[in-house]
Amino acid sequence: GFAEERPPTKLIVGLLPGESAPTVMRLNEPLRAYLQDTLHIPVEIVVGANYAATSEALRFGRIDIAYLGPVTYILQSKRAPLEPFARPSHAGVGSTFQASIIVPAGSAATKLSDLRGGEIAFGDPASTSGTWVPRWQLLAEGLISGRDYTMQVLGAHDAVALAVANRKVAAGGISKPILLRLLKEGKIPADKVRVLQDSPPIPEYMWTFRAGLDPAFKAEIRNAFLNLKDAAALAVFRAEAFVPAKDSDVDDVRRWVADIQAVSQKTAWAPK
Amino acid sequence: MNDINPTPEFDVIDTEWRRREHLKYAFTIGAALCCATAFSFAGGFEFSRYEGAPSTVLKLAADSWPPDFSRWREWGRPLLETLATGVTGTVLGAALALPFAALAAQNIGPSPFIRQSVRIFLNAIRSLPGLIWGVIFVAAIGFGPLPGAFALGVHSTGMLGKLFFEAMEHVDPSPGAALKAHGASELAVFRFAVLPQAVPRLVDALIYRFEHNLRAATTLGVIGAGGLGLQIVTAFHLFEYKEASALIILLLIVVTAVNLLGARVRRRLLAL
Amino acid sequence: MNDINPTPEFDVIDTEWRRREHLKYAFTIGAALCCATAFSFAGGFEFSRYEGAPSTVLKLAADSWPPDFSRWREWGRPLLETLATGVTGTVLGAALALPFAALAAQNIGPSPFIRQSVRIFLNAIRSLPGLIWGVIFVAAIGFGPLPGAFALGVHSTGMLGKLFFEAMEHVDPSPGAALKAHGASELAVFRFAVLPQAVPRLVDALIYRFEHNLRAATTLGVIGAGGLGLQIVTAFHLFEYKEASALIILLLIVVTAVNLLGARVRRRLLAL
Amino acid sequence: MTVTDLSLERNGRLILDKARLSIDQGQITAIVGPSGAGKSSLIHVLNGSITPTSGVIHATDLGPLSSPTTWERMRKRTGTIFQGNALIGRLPALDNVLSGLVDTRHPLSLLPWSRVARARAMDALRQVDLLDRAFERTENLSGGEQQRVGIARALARQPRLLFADEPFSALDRPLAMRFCELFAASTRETGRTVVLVTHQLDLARAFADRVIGLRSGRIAFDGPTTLFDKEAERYVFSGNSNL
Amino acid sequence: MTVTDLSLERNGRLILDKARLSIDQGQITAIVGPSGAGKSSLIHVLNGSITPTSGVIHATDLGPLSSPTTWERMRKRTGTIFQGNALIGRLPALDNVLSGLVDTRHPLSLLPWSRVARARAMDALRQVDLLDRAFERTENLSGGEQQRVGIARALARQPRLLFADEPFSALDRPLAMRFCELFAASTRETGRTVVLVTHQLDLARAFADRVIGLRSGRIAFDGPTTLFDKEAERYVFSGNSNL
Ligand SMILES: Nc1ncnc2c1ncn2[C@@H]1O[C@H](COP(=O)(O)OP(=O)(O)OP(=O)(O)O)[C@@H](O)[C@H]1O
Ligand SMILES: Nc1ncnc2c1ncn2[C@@H]1O[C@H](COP(=O)(O)OP(=O)(O)OP(=O)(O)O)[C@@H](O)[C@H]1O
Ligand SMILES: [Mg+2]
Ligand SMILES: [Mg+2]
Repeated sequence: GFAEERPPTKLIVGLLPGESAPTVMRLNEPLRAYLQDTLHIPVEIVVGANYAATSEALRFGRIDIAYLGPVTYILQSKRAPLEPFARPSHAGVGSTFQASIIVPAGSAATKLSDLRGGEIAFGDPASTSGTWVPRWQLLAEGLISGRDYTMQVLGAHDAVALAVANRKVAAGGISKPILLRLLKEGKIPADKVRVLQDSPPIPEYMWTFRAGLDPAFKAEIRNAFLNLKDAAALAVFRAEAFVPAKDSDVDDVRRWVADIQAVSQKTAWAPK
Repeated sequence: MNDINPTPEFDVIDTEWRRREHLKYAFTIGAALCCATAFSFAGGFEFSRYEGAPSTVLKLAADSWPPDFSRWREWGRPLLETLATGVTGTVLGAALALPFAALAAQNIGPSPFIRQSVRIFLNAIRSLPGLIWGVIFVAAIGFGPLPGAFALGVHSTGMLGKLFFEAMEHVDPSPGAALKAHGASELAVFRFAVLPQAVPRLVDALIYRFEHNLRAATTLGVIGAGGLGLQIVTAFHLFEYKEASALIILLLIVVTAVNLLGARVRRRLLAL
Repeated sequence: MNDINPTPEFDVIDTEWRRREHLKYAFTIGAALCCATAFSFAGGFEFSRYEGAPSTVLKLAADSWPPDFSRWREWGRPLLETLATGVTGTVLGAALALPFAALAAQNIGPSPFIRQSVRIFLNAIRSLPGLIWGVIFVAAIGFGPLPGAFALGVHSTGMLGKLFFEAMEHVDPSPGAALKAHGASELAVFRFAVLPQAVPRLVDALIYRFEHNLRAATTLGVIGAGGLGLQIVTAFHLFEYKEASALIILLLIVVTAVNLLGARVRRRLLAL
Repeated sequence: MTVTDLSLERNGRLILDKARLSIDQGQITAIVGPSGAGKSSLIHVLNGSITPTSGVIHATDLGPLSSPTTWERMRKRTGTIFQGNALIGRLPALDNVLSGLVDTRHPLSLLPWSRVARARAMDALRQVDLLDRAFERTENLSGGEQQRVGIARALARQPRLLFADEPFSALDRPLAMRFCELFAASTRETGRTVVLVTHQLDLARAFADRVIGLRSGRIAFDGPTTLFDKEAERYVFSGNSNL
Repeated sequence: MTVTDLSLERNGRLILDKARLSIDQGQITAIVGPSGAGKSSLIHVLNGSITPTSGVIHATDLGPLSSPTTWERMRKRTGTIFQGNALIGRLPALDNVLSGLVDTRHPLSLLPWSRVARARAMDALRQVDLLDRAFERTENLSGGEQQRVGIARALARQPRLLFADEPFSALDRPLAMRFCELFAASTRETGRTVVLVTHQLDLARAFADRVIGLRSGRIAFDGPTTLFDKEAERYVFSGNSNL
């Protein structure tokens, strides 16, 4: 029961780190300052590296808005009336990003079906681009986890990239933006990994309200995001702008998840 | 008591007694203040934060009830993996910890320099989080229970080393002194006086650590070491609390069994 | 020795002695076999896996050298948070653990039923991984050091409860029996005979756990509890090994300082 | 205090075998017997540290000691000097003596020991010549000094009934004599009952009113000291109880 | 064995003060003195458990005991019975006795104790009448029985030099006599040197060849037993050393 209707005196924003937490806070300082100026209340950013912690905090009202990945949102919105309201839009591709299935540079595989019988590494079990979308890509080629390949859950994108680069696995699923960043920064030598297949466009992460926020206040926040022009604030999200988001934006992902669940009841994780 | 004739000596002793008593109170108050400062720095005195906390915990508990054992058939192998990881890690750790502890204990170690070096070494390997040891070993020898076992082994060396040398330092020195007076070498004193006295505590520490390692697989599961831990974290990250609670109950049963078995081994075999 | 005339009794005792010796050897061999089985199940005997392992570890070590302290200015607050979390968590845990331990110890507890119940309760709160406690408290009271402190507190209760009751069980029973013969209640025996004897070990366990909690922030950092742990894990995930190693050295220094301080407190204050 | 048909078994060993004895109030009763005869076990049964396998202990004014409450009242008035001292080595001598007064304070009280308790403890330490070592860690004291701390702990209680299990084994002769005289004076003056286990038969003969001889867990002699002659002694100590 | 100007300080207390004494080979030397005089400390210095603050210990055939090697050779031939027993309570009596022979085996050997060691330990246990309790946990034994295990551990070494620190304090008279006779026999037959600390002056008078009286860390008497008369005794024990 979050029937609280009075406007809060403070906005708490939950983020997941792509950098170390203080860096995330520092990078997002323009966004925080902008929100504080626009909303005329104090704004605080908290960073949790764990999907479960952030989304549970949102569900129980310990944070007011959070930036959630599609799968996290889908799972959590079954249990709490969350409301997505904005997502970043990128130059050229719109409001989407991609996952990739990568193989060691020397791998003989040329198509996904060549991975049959091998070990494939994935990131966090709740990660959209690190686990669910790559699994769906494989499924689309008829490869089912546990039957046609062995799932190795490594918990993080970087671990997947490292495992593939060191030829510890036949392939790995990873978020494409993260892969590109790792390559650009030289964290993973470019000659060690090769992209086997990119995924179809995935709906972007969504800014999501917790349940029970005052509607007028929600409108203020939504407008603040949609009208955000500050280049520094947007750059952190590699975005041109924030565009409106709604629940049905992630229907594609819902379908993919359902597809995986349909075939994987026995052979791998099957959420009910 | 009217039957006691105080002598002037009594006053001297009573003054000293009160001085010591005051010292104790002062220390207690000082320590309490330290704790209160830490608590307040952590935000523990912002009582508004506790609002809704009990209901949240209850809600989460309700979400986890009843535990869902429907997939128990799939837990056999992870359970075995966890046991194998735990046993191997603990045995490796104990085997390495014993000589280090002997070098680090004040009452047996060969020299203060070696003692301090070994202690710092033990501190150092403890300072690397188990998770990072896990990543290192996954990188070095690939996935599965083995890197987990090694990570636990190294980390356990640091921990058990400390627990062991403390247990050794606490033994009654007189039997050791007796052996020494009878021409026993340092090593013989260690084996025939310190070790036999310390053994019940060493076994306690070992069981404690074994139990810890069984549960630590929870953290390590995520980095590709598998076992029950991965199951728990996955269930938790996907908000399958009913299944997570079933897994935790399974873990509790295993842990309790280990403790009972340990107690029995101690009673039976060490009583010999 | 030609100076000893064996009596028939010697043979009886020698036979019994050999029986006990054989039992010990048999137990040792049995235990060794168990360990070998576990090791082999974990894949430890697949020697091909160790190929390249040393070079990988060396490579990782080289990547971490020299430690990069350039961002030390940003570590002040996380360090303080870690200390506050660690102190609070440990104190909470110890305060709760002490009464539970008194109920669980064989030589003081009021009844076997209560003893066993308390032990199972302690096992149960230990069985929930620290990470999950973290998520629960984040959901209950929001982000920051406080949920971390509570998570550590609850988990420490389980751990310290066990260490404490073992320390209490190991004290010399005779001073307690003396008090009891002098009309002291169970509680008085606990306070005036068991506790004073156990105190050095309780302090050991406390320092051990404090140190553990300082490092456990590593795990808890992930759920947004802040502190050095989050810094280390994110630095590690971002392949900033040089920074990670600097942070670990910082942690090592803190841990060593805590141990030295603890040793001094023990020597000085407990010698009173 | 009378005891009927007391038997005690520990770890399958019969240690006391239907012992029947009585202890007279205001007197010194010496318990003697070979090593391992069961003297310490008897003391432990009498002061309530061990529950006997069978048999009843009857206190003169409390009746049979069967319920916890009667035991509690009994314990209030007894003090025991333990063989092996049963002290806490890391605590100062004074704290060990104070711990003998623990039944006078609430176990959870955070207040320091009362003035009265302190005075009593210091007085007891003075009686055993250790007042100047009051703050020494007990484990740093010599064997005889530790034994005297154990004596002081019992004396501080000013008990009406004093069990002393080999209280002088590590003391020199003059000290032992002094304590014997102290015990004798307290029985005369305050009517204290003393049960003294000792291997020093000459002390027993000189100070005890009554001698009980134990042999392999059985009462082998029970009578006034005057009747405990060389022959009785030989009988009690004939053959080691273990063989 | 001669000792010159031996001083010992512990925790800021002067415990032995320029003690100068000699111990004759093949004889029984009794060390007597009030409780806390420093007798145990002297034994610990003589057997090398404590390093004295100053002073030199000179063994008849090894010269001054200054280097670790001379100490090692010295320790090989000595056995000590400790006041307080210094046993490991959770181990069986036999194991505690065997531990006296630990210098006969390699500390890392995984082999069981040799036949010879076992025979020696059993023989020692037999001498103290505890062979039937060989597998009893030592802490379950009575005070006197534990003391006898301590005696057995020293006897099993068949030492040429035996230090005995109040070895009979918890034993009954017949047993104490027996051990005294055993000691006397071994000095006669094998030339064993015995240093006996005891509060039982009659035993010292009956069996010792020489008496050393300690008082507050100083040698107050040193001479043949015949010269240790009542007056010498009074002098050594006059006034408690602590006061
Ligand atoms: N570690 C120590 N620190 C301080 N004082 C000590 C220490 N060890 C012994 N003493 C003191 O030194 C003195 C001599 O001790 P020692 O044990 O040698 O006496 P002793 O002659 O054997 O007495 P007893 O007959 O009572 O056994 C005692 O007063 C004792 O309190
Ligand atoms: N817990 C126990 N388990 C088995 N046997 C025990 C236990 N406690 C005591 N005994 C045995 O009971 C017998 C009597 O012990 P007790 O301590 O009463 O003897 P004691 O007469 O006081 O002897 P001492 O003069 O040597 O102190 C001894 O043989 C002893 O070994
Ligand atoms: Mg006894
Ligand atoms: Mg002594």
